[in-house]
Amino acid sequence: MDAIADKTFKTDANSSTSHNYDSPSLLTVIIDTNPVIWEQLEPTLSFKAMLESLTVSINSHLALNNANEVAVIANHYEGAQFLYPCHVSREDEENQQVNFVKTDMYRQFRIIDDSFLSQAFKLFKDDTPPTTQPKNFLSASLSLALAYINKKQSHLKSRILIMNVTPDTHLQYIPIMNSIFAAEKNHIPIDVAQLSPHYNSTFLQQASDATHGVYLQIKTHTALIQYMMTVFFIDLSIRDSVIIPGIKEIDFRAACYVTGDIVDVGFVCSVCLCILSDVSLVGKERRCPVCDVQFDVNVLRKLADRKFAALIGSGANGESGAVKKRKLINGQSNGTGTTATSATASPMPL
Amino acid sequence: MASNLFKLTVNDYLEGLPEATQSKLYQSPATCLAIFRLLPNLAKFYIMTMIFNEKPVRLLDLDTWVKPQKRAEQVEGIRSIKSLHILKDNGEVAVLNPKFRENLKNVLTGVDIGVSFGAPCETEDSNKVDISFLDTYASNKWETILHFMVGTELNEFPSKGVLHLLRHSGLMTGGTPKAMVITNEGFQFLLQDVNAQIWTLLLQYLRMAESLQMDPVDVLNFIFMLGSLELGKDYSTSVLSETQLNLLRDLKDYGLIYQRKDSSKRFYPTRLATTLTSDATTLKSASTAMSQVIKSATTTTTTSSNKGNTSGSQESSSTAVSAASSTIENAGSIIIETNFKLYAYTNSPLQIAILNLFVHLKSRFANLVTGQITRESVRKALLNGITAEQMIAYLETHAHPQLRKTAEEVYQKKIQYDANTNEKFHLIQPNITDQIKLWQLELDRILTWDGYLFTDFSNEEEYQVLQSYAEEIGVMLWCDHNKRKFFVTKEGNAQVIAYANRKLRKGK
Amino acid sequence: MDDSEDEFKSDHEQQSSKGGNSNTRVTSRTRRKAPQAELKGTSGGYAWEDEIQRSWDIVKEDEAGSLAGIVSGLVESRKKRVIKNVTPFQRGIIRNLILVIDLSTVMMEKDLRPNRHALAVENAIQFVTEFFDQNPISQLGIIIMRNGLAQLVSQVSGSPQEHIDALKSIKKLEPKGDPSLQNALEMARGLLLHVASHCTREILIVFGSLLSIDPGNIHKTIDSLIEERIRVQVIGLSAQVSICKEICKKTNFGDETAYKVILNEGHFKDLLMEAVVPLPVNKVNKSFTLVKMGFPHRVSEETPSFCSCHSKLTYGGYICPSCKSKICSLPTICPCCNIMLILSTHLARSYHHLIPLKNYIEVAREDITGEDRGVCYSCQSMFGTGSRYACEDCSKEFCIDCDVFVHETLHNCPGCENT
Amino acid sequence: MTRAIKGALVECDASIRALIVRIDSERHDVVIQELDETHLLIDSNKVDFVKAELNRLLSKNTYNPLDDEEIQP
Repeated sequence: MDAIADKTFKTDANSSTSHNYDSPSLLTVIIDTNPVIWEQLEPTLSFKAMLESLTVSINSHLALNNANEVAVIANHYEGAQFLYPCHVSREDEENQQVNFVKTDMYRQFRIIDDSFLSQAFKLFKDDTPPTTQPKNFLSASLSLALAYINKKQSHLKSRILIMNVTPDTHLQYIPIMNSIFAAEKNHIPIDVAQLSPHYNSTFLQQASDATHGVYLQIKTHTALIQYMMTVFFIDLSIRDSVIIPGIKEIDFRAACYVTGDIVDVGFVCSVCLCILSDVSLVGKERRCPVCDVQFDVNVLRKLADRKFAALIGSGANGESGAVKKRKLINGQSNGTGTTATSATASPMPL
Repeated sequence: MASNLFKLTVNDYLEGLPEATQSKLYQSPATCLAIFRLLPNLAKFYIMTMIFNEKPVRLLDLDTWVKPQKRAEQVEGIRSIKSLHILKDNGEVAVLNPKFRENLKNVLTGVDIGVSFGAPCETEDSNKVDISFLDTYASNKWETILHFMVGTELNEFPSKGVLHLLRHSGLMTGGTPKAMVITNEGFQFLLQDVNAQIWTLLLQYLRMAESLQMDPVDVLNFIFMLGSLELGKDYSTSVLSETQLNLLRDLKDYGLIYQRKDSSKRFYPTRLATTLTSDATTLKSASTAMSQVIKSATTTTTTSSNKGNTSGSQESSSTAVSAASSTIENAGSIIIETNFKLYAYTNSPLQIAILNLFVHLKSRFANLVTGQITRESVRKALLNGITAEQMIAYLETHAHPQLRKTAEEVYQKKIQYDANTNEKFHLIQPNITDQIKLWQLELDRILTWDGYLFTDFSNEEEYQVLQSYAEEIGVMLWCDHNKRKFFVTKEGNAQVIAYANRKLRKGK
Repeated sequence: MDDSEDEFKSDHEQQSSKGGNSNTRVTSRTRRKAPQAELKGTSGGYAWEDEIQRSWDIVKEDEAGSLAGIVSGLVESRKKRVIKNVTPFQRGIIRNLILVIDLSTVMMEKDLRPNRHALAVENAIQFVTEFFDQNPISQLGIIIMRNGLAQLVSQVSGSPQEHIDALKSIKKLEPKGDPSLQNALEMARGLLLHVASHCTREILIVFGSLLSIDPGNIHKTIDSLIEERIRVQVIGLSAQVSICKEICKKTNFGDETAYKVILNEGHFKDLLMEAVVPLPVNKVNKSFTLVKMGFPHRVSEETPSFCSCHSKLTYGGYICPSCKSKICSLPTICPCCNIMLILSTHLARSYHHLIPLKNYIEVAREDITGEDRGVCYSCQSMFGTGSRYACEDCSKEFCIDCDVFVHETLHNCPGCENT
Repeated sequence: MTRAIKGALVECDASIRALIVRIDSERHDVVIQELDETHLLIDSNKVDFVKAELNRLLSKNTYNPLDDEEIQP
């Protein structure tokens, strides 16, 4: 029977390989709508031109599979908000006469394009340009996107695409990081299109790296649509088979909690893990500016001045007694402990 | 997944068409989009990268985009677009079929589409019908056909055209409607999802149409257009060709289209039609259309409150929402436990009838039937010609979302703990699938061939001569050199005997 | 859980005969009865005297014969379970934990499915994954107690894969002999000895047995544990054992909750998962410092070069920001300049322990007025008949799915982020 | 003298072979020759009978969960 059985069970192996032949997916686009930055970019890439390319790309995503879905979120300077899906109130409904896309467009595309373009249009229509420095609501946008995806993920594979122009400064570090982990945990790749040719975003690089997404800085804006089609609108099911451009060098620097500066060497509080760019930030009180614990004076001094640290190293009062006792215990037990002194004398070898 | 099945069959059909016919098909933007959706993923990717690229692409580049270990998929992708003549190459560079490229580009940008996606009626229909009506209509029509196939007592039979097609496609046999019985293919047909079923019939129809001198381009264009129409909207028949009008009349019999009167100048596509080119997830089985009716009935009551001023956008957004929610509802209904007990959340007599083909059903509640897969029930199905594979496929495509979710979680965990595990994804517990397969094997515990055993050879030489001759002409099934015995088939026996007579007599 | 005297004796004898022939170092035995009060069930009697609660008992149809209310109630109750304590603690985030698993004969018991040993190892694997997910800059080591000996199966390291591989290998190992708490604790002590003072030192014991066979006086070991500020947590698989309670109480500054006994399989897993969350820093255990850390950047190279950690030729790696040497993996300590190198993302993964998100408050039914039922702020789905939850700070309303997601995975309130 | 015996060749696994031999042991008119571990020569008219008999014997060895329950009305 084995011979017969083998036949039946082998056919099974072949058929199951096509498991993810074509599964529908959800694409969540986060558009950076910071008007100040867009104004700066105007000579090479206008916001309108970007929207046009994006619309066509979204259509192409929908064209891949009938069951594909999209969501569009605007990362506006007044806060993140959904552009699509969006629940339009009655009054807005009446005000809206403009058709943004041709009426004979394929209806599945038309409904979505119309909705999100009109919402985007509204954002800019009744806005006076901000007088103060606009805030960056990327963390809010990401949170909304992730919550939306979480709801949908039961039956759709999902990914996030961020069209970013704003620089990293003034980003809330912790919420962004939390969002990245949530995305990582739920296996949602974050793709980033950095449209500004002038700078790269450290955090978004980290985001796409951690979630196995694509990060690409687009410098030539004339071929934006081609970039979108070849790099960012690759269906999830063929991510494994297509060679996707990756960034060779990723900056994993972190932001200082107090000054917001981005640093490559920092001082980390052992209790709250906050990152400080300089020892002097703890001040005279020797307290952590975030969690308010008091640091050991010796350690601080050591960090500030390594030469001085050598002098006071032996005088770690109170600690020395503990060391002696520990040695005694080591003698009693089977002697696995090595040098207890080195461990306690300098908590962090420098 | 079963959805691939219909894609494969439709693709096979399209690929088999002559190039001239294919080029004619690409004249219609709607058809371009529909064909695009049927392609394998990598083929879609190639088309997308080339569609906005004015320059031809070097063939070598096509290779470099794909990881070497996925070569097989790439070859398959390129083969499919080449045989559809969408991709052309001269050995060095590749270009897309200009017409196809132009039209697909137009679809994406919304320019120059014309009436390819149907011509909505300009005037208001005085006898307007709503979506729930269309759903009931469609599911009635379609389920009547399926019920007829499973042999339920019916008040009315499907139309003559339908019966003819059922006979023609070999799903049923018999002369009069009463005498028609389902064939093994028919049983297998029942286990497919609706999309695959409709396409099976449509492809049969196409083959028939060709012999009736109908232009397949016209027919296909119309079918693909139907797939892109909006549910609940009325469309004008004025832009249709003569062939398409004929087709329209026939498709009414299957519930794909609703027309109030035969002479009416407007028609409504039903859900069966609008999901023609979509994935199976949109509509799993006809029975779900029923629950759709119940669902939409409740939603219409809620939306009726603000029906005062329905502007276009609101209506469409609400349908989009309801369509999205329905995909969740329709995802599946069967839960199967490792102890072979089966629970199906359905009240459709049809689905119950289909389940009854291979499940021992025990009790039935308002929206639930319970049953058990037993050796006997599976054997009954096997004897009906349903294969184990088909039963498993049915269970998989109709699996309850919760079952799917848990299975995926378990699989994810396994991958996490052991990245290079060679374990495969099991939606249905392997003990169930294996047992069903084993039951199928049980039917074939012995293999038998009629024939003759040659034995009692007087010497080694005689045995050698005859045995090697029998082996040469391929009629030998078994031999034992030590005992000097071999077995030949019934058909080969005469030859071997004749040879033996020639050889051995001569020898004497 | 039967604590009758007869049972105790027979059990005792059985154990001693086994212990006697396999271990000659048997000198002391430690075993106490569990206090009776803790065994009392909800109705005042013993737990086993309670009526059996079947899962379907709670399912009752409402007046209309519908189960919808019950079902949504079940969903709610699932949510209720996850509401956790959100008062910010100072927690020891950089942890050093030794996981001790009992591999004595009692682990062959089949009271947990498939048996205690298989389940314990299975859960331990999940624990390791989760532990490194939540405490990315921490270190872990694994010891087993078998045949009266403590045996190191996985060195203290920060790589989850090594531990998981080690756990997989002990899956095949057959439990044997009796456990020795003292040996295990002493070995763990040795492993934790060189740990820097700003890190926590913890031992987590999965203890299936009811006895411990120790070579010396275990109380001395306990004293030295206290001395070295090593905190011990024990998860008991059968019944409460007094010495375990004593160890936990003494090493956790009088806190008895570090010792827990499982109720069933699910509870076992829950208890292990609880241990994933970093312990609050206790007043006595104070040693706060600033640690200098480097955040390297990743490079990839066309030609391979030597890495400073293994001296192997590799394409690319991470560059230490202070001495510019190349290393292969993070987190680690730079072999050249001794600075601790981590990814900032590793640090950030622990933040939600320190700054927990406030729980949402259920919106009272009466407050939901009007026809317009509104949508969930984060997922845009319409509110159904189910309950909704509001954030106290931004007063945005969320559906139950989003509430759970926000608190369990995201740790950001989408509403508060948006203001 | 060489003979050609008419019959049906049966290929099966050893356990089934044993069962067929047992069926034969009661009647002695089924198996013509036992060829080897996995092959038998049986009377070609008895093929269907053997299959039916095998089914009967194998069914005895299977557990039907429905037997345990109350008989359905």
